Amino acid sequence: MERLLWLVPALPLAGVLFNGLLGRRAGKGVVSWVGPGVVGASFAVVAATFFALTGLPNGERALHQTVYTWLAAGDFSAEIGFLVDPLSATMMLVVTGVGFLIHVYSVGYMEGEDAAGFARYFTYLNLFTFAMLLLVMGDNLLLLFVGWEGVGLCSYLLIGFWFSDRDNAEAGKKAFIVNRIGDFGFLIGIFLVFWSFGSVAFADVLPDAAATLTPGGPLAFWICLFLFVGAVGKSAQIPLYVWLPDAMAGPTPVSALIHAATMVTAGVYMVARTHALYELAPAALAIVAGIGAATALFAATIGLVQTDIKKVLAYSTISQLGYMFLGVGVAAFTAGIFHLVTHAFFKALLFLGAGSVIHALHGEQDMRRMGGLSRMGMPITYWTMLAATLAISGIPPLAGFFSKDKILWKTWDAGHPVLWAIGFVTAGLTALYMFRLFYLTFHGEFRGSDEEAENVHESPPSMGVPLIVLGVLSVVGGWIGIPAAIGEPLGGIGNAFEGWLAPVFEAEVHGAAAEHAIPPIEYGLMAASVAIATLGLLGAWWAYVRDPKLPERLSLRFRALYELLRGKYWVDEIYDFLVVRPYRALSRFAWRVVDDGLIDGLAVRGTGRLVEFGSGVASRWETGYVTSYVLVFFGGALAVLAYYLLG
Amino acid sequence: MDVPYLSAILFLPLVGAAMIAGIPGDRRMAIRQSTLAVTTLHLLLALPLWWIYEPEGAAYQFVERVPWVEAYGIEYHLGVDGVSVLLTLLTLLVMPLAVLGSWRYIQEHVKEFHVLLLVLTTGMLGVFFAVDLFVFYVFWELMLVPMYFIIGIWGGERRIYAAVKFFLYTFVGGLIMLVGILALYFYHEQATGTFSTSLVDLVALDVPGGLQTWLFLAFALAFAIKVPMFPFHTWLPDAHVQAPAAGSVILAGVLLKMGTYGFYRFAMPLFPEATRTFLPVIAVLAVIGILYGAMVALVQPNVKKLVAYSSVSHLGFVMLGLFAYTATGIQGSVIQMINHGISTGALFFICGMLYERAHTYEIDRFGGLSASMPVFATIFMIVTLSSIGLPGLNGFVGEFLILVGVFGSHPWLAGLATIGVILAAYYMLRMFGRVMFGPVGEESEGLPDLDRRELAILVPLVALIVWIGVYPKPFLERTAPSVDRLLAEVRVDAEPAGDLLAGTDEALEEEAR
Amino acid sequence: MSPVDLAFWILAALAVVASVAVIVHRNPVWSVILLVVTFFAQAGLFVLLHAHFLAVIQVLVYAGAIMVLFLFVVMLLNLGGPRWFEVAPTPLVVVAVALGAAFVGVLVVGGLPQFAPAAEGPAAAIPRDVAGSVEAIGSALYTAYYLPFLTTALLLLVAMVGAVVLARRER
Amino acid sequence: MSPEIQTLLEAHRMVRPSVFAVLPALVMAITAAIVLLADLFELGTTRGAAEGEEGRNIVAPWLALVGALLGLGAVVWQATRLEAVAGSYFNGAIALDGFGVFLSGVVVVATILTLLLTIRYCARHSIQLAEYYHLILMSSIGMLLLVQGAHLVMIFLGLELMSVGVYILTGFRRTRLRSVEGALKYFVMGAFSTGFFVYGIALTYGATGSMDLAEIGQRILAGPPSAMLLAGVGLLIVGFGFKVALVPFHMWSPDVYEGAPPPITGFMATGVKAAGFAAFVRVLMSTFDALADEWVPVLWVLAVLTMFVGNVAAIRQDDIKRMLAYSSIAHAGYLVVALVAHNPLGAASFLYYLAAYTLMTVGAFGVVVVLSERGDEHTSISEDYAGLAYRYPMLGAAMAVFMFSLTGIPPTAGFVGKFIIISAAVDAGHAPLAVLLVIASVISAYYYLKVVVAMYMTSSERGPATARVGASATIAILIAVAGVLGLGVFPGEWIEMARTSVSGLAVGGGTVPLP
Amino acid sequence: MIGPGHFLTLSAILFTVGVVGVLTRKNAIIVFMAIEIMMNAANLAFATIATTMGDLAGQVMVLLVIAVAAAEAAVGLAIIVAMFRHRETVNVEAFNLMRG
Repeated sequence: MERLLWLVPALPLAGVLFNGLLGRRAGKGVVSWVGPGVVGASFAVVAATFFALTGLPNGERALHQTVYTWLAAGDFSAEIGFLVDPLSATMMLVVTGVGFLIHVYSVGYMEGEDAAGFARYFTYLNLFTFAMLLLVMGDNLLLLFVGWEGVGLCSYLLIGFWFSDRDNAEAGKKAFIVNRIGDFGFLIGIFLVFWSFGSVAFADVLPDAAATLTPGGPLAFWICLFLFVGAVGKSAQIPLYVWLPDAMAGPTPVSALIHAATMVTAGVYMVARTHALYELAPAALAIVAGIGAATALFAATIGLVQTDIKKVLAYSTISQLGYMFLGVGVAAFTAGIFHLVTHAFFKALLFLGAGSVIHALHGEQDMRRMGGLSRMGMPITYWTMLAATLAISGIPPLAGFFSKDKILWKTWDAGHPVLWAIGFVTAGLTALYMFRLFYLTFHGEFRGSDEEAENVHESPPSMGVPLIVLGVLSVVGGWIGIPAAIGEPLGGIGNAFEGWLAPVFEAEVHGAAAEHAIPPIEYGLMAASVAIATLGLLGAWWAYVRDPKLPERLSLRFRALYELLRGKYWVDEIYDFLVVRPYRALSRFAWRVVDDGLIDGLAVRGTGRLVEFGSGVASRWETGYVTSYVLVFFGGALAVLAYYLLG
Repeated sequence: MDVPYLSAILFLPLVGAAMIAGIPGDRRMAIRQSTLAVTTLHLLLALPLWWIYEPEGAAYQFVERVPWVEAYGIEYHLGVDGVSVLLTLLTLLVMPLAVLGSWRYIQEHVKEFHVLLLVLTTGMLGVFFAVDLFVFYVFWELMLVPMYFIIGIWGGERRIYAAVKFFLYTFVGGLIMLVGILALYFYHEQATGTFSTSLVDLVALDVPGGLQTWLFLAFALAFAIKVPMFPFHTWLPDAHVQAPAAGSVILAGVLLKMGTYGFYRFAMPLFPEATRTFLPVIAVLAVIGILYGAMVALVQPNVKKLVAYSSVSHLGFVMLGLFAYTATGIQGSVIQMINHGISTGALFFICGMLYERAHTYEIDRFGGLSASMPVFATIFMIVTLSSIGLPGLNGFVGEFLILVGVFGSHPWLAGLATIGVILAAYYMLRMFGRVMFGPVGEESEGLPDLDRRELAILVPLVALIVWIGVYPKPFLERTAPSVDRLLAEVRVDAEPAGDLLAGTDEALEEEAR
Repeated sequence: MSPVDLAFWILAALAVVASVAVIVHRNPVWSVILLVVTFFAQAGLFVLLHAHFLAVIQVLVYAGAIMVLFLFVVMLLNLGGPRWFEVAPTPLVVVAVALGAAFVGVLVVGGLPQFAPAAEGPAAAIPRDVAGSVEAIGSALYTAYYLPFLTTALLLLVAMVGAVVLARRER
Repeated sequence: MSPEIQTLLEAHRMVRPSVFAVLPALVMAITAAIVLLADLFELGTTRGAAEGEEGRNIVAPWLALVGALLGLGAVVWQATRLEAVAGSYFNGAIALDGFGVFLSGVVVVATILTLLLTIRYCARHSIQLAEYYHLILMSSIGMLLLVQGAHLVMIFLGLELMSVGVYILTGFRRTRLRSVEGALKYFVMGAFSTGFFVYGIALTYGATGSMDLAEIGQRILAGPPSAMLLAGVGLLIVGFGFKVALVPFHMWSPDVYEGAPPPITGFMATGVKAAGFAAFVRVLMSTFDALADEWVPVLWVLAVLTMFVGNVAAIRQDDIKRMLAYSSIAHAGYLVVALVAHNPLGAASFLYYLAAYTLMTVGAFGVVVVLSERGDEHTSISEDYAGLAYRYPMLGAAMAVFMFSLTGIPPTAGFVGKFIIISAAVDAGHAPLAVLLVIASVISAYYYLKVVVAMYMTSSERGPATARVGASATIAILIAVAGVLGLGVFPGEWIEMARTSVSGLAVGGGTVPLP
Repeated sequence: MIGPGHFLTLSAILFTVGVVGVLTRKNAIIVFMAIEIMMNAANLAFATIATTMGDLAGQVMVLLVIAVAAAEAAVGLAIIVAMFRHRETVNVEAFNLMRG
């Protein structure tokens, strides 16, 4: 199996080449098979790998393949090599599994494109899969970075897929550049790692971390902080989250795959992957947790008032990513990854469902022009959406409950009651805005035109099947990680997920030991979070089903707050004012004043003008009158003589 | 080696030029085809260098050494090291493409153009082959002339201004370097009693500090202008904007490398102490160049000018890497030289193709080209990404190695330079987006996609972009021993890896004390 | 004051006054005649220096030939003018005179009046009158200065040809 | 005959008169006489067709050319026998040495090229006269004597013979006001400077008691220089400075160059300047070698002034002759740098550069002459030279070569020349002067490029009509191009020749080994 | 006692008079005359030095300078005639077609 690891990324890459070079000529039919097919095949290999891995004794579950030495110059060396351990295997399963479903879904969703666009779409999507696999499989930080940038590129390309609309292209560009700001930190982190360890390979760095770095020392702190800057960019945390809502300009399956299920979680993966470093830098971990919690709450509040269905989901994603960082930030890496997985299921589903709705409404995304779709013949969409909404809201026994609850519990357990409180409030808000979305979309009166109403239809099977699969996963996906607090009373259902990842996070601070004694408070907290989720659910029902005028009244009542949220705290505007405009002004200054004015104008052309001026002077002396020539001559002669006789 | 291989490579274009000069001027197609044949043949002639050059072998290989001006101890002394081999091959690859790129662009004085192109080739190769400083200088100036004509005759509206500016700028630096060469030469005579302008002899000298400073400055000025380093760069935008496509390509692809190559091959080994003295200055200027070039590029309304300023930024990386004084950084620089030649060369070809279609370089007059030119869009995208430094493409390899290398010795500068990576994405993607995306612009209605000739130009470049990005090993391998040799010559022990503090500025300062 | 001294002062004064007059007179004819006076004075000075042959040549060639040529041209071109001296202190004149005074001053300060011969020539032992004779000069001119003397011939030929070419009537 | 006269005759006995020593001059003098006599007997003359039109002499040019070629032959002959015959002749009036022979060669080549260039020009402008060629030959003789002169009397006469001839040649197109104006200015300034020169000789003579260069050289070793000697040297510098047009004694040259017929301008810029410099160098570097500390600073200043004023003023010139006039002023400055270096290398570089300069300048004027053969003179760079390279591709290319050579771009003679001059300056410890030279060169590049720009990068409807270039001019320009490139690509032999040529000259102690 | 110093000083004065003449006068003929004065002054110096040191070279030089002066006078006057034919004047300031 180890020798075949390369196949995992190579299959999607083959798809890229085929779709990119021949796709347009091959036609949509072929592409619609090849595109998803390669990812499916890749999934199959991943599955085989997974089983190969499970076949190994716990603790030795790691496969490694070095393909070739990529960069070797001076002391620096980096290889193209793949490392599959339980953590990467989990990620690979998500990437190829969810990825495959979304590929399939896309076949239906993108059917309106012409052959060229269709091929282009699948080229990008395959390329994304390839890059994402590199990211999760890379055996060194640099290769991780390669995948990191690669997925960023695909994100750029796919957000701007419908490039003839200037806004889409701009959104893509924004995503790329904001990500680059994060990458700056990531790169510095890599440099620090290299100059500290002399290597960037995980196999060299992670086991040596404790020996090389002083625990709690500045170097460990800075390494982790810079790496986290990269994660902040990629995973859309404060303050670099601004690109993600705009990224909704891309086709909806793209939002599902890239901006919900996989790419944006890369930051979480990266922190988990380098947990050995983070454990040496508690201060950095605290920052991670703080940022995560803050982002979770912050994004959730914005999500409350958005009217664009995808924007709500986008803010929801940001918020959920915040949860994950909260989890890894309190060193509950397993919990973070667990939430990552369940989130991939239900958030992908939410997006796909939203896509289905949008598809049915021919591109309409404004929830104020939806409503009552539950009665208009979209059963699959409706039911799967409901499952996903319940899951994300943390209603047991759906997937979201287990993972979210685990994070909250670990936060509490790690001694961060404030962070727990933030997470707790956010859980309520999550239920509120998600059900707001759900009710606005599927319940109440249809608020679109009659013409639209007549055309509402259920999506084709290529879209429906992935919805169903994901729906099922949203429901049962959480059961792989049932906490001991529930599992044990139910007859000793073990936490399969935790056990699976244990070899990776063996050094996890709150290890298995804590699990043995189940503190009663865990149940209390669990109940509280279920309660607040239910409260949110009911609140949404009250405001959007029972008394639809309530939101308007509230918005008038708390006008300032409402405007603040509607305006998304005006963060984009503030950035524009504080960063973008000054930078552009400075650039223009550098060009016009420094370059044109000082360097070229004063120094370069000024010298030229000086010489020309001198030329004029010399020329004026040459009067044409021989008398003046004689005078100059005599003056010169006199000067020479005076030098000799007087000097 | 008994066969004067390098001489054959060096003078083949002159023979070709003489042949082409014999074709009647109105037989344009024949002239183009013959030049293409000559340049391709030339590439094939030199291609074996890739294999028969032995990286681990002698410092200079294929050496030819014949007395030239005996009275002065000047020799016709040629030889190549790993870096020259790569730059030579880059040059020879660019030339046939430049001919192809001029197929339609050049319609007037076709014969003169192609003759000059070939003469230019000889000038450029001479610079890369020269081991004797006099020979180096001769070729350094020689290549100025054809380039001056290429800009001045076939350039845009303000071509004369640009051509003269280009000429004067380079000429100033060159002449001051000449004085430096002579001072070094006489110092060698004083120290050893013999006259020589050979690099091999001069490197062996131990030039005293004060003199070294002045000489280094004389050399550095010439090279800094050519690179061009901030603040000696203002000739570049003018020259690039006005030059015809092929001219810009060669300018960016090869000529600018001569500055950095000059530092690598001459200034640094000849004046190791002065190099170290000025290291902070040059490194800081390089970083300023990186950031400043990126900033100014952002607000350019003209595609070519934007690319020109991006060159300032990219060459800043090369300089920074050279002055990292670590094997990693210098290797990165070397790769980055090649990369910049390929990527920026390709960008200028692309600018030329845009111009051939729309007759403008103004960014705002384009828009939405992706729709009508999908193949073009793909290639343009790849080249843009290469220029941004996306991993997997060539630009990343160079930039990353440079930054890693520099980080060891100057963490703060490396950090600042890394910001350049962000800025590059900003200006390149902004330009790309405006030209290729959005609603169809006024000049962009229904423009045809690439034809075969244009594909033939761009595909090899794209292939190289990917090759170096994915598998740079062959390139790195060929230059590593040369770079190590340079480091040995400049007598700086490579900083032990993993010792972070040893490489910080404070440590260097302490060492200076 | 010996007669020789007296003669020197008279001739020197005459030479200076006449030459100044040459350049300040407005009428070219008068200038030519005053120049002849200068040359005569100089011939007299040659006599004082025992350079008899030079004195004769001075009168013959300069006063006799060159000045006639000048006068001829003045007449030919009918260059009349007022018969008076005119010294207008224009800036140019002031500057010129100042520079001229500086020139003389520099030379005088530089030690011209303190001249003493640095070496003795071959004629040092010979009476000065003999050394200034035509035989003496001939003995040098046709031997040691043979080539320069021949060159003079070429020079005069060139001058002749040139004068002819330039002054010939236009076609 | 009195015994006193006998004594004098003894003292002035003729020493080493030799036809061989002056053979080139002699051959050309005889030819000059033949040219004049042939015209007298109406050999080859044709009368003007119409009343009042001047006749022409179609034999004179070729006679003169043969004479000059014979002169060249004589120079070569001298060169080949140099080792056996080197020494001073005619009581020290002239010296036969490598330096003189090398520069004789330069002068004669300049003469030959001028003759080749001028033939068609004269025919087209109705000055195909025997006198014209006679005067060229005579000036050339003056130059040869100047180059070889080892006695101030001889130098003075050579200078005058050369100058008087050139005064007349300048005004030779006497129906053209500019020509006459040029002659007037040249003459007034020339005669004026001759006064200073003669006075300088007088002072030198007074201070040292001799006018023989070798003797002077001996006598100044006796002690510190007297004020009179210094004044004499100063005035000699002024006199020579005028002939070779050093700032501030240069004022005549732009006007005169512009006014003179183009072939004569070329002749002035090369032959006259070379010969003037030859004597200048011989006097300063050889005779007044011991006084180097005195004259080096003065020449340093003059060099800088000359380079900068010449180059700076040239920038705004549109008349190519005027531009080349300023350019030749600037080049005189470069040559003075070689003098300032005051070492054997400097002397050698001086010779090499003079040869290179002569070739490229004569070539450039060749192109000017070709264009001014018809009708008007056509000397405006911006109009007459616009697009020239496309009307006359070969002429344009040649002009470009000359311009690049004047700028000092490899692989031309101008580059190598500048290289070795700079090397001499650096070697002599005058690195700042070398840098100033370099800066001046950069300024010069601007206006040389202007010509190239006009020829290649602009176009104009005006300008001279395209016509065939005459064979003789073609040959001359080709020789110049070949020379400029030949000296540039294979400079070794020539530098070697220059080096051995100066070995006879006692320069800078004469013992410093050459590279 | 009158010595060579007196003669030389006189020559310097005469030379300067000539120089001032050239500097101040516009009439070409007068300018030429002033130049003749300069030449003569030099001649006086030569003769003085020759006599004082008992050398013939100076005297020979005087002769040759006179010859040169004659030649120059001839050429110069011919030029004046030629220029007069163009402009009907001998004022040197009337000729400044070429300048700059």
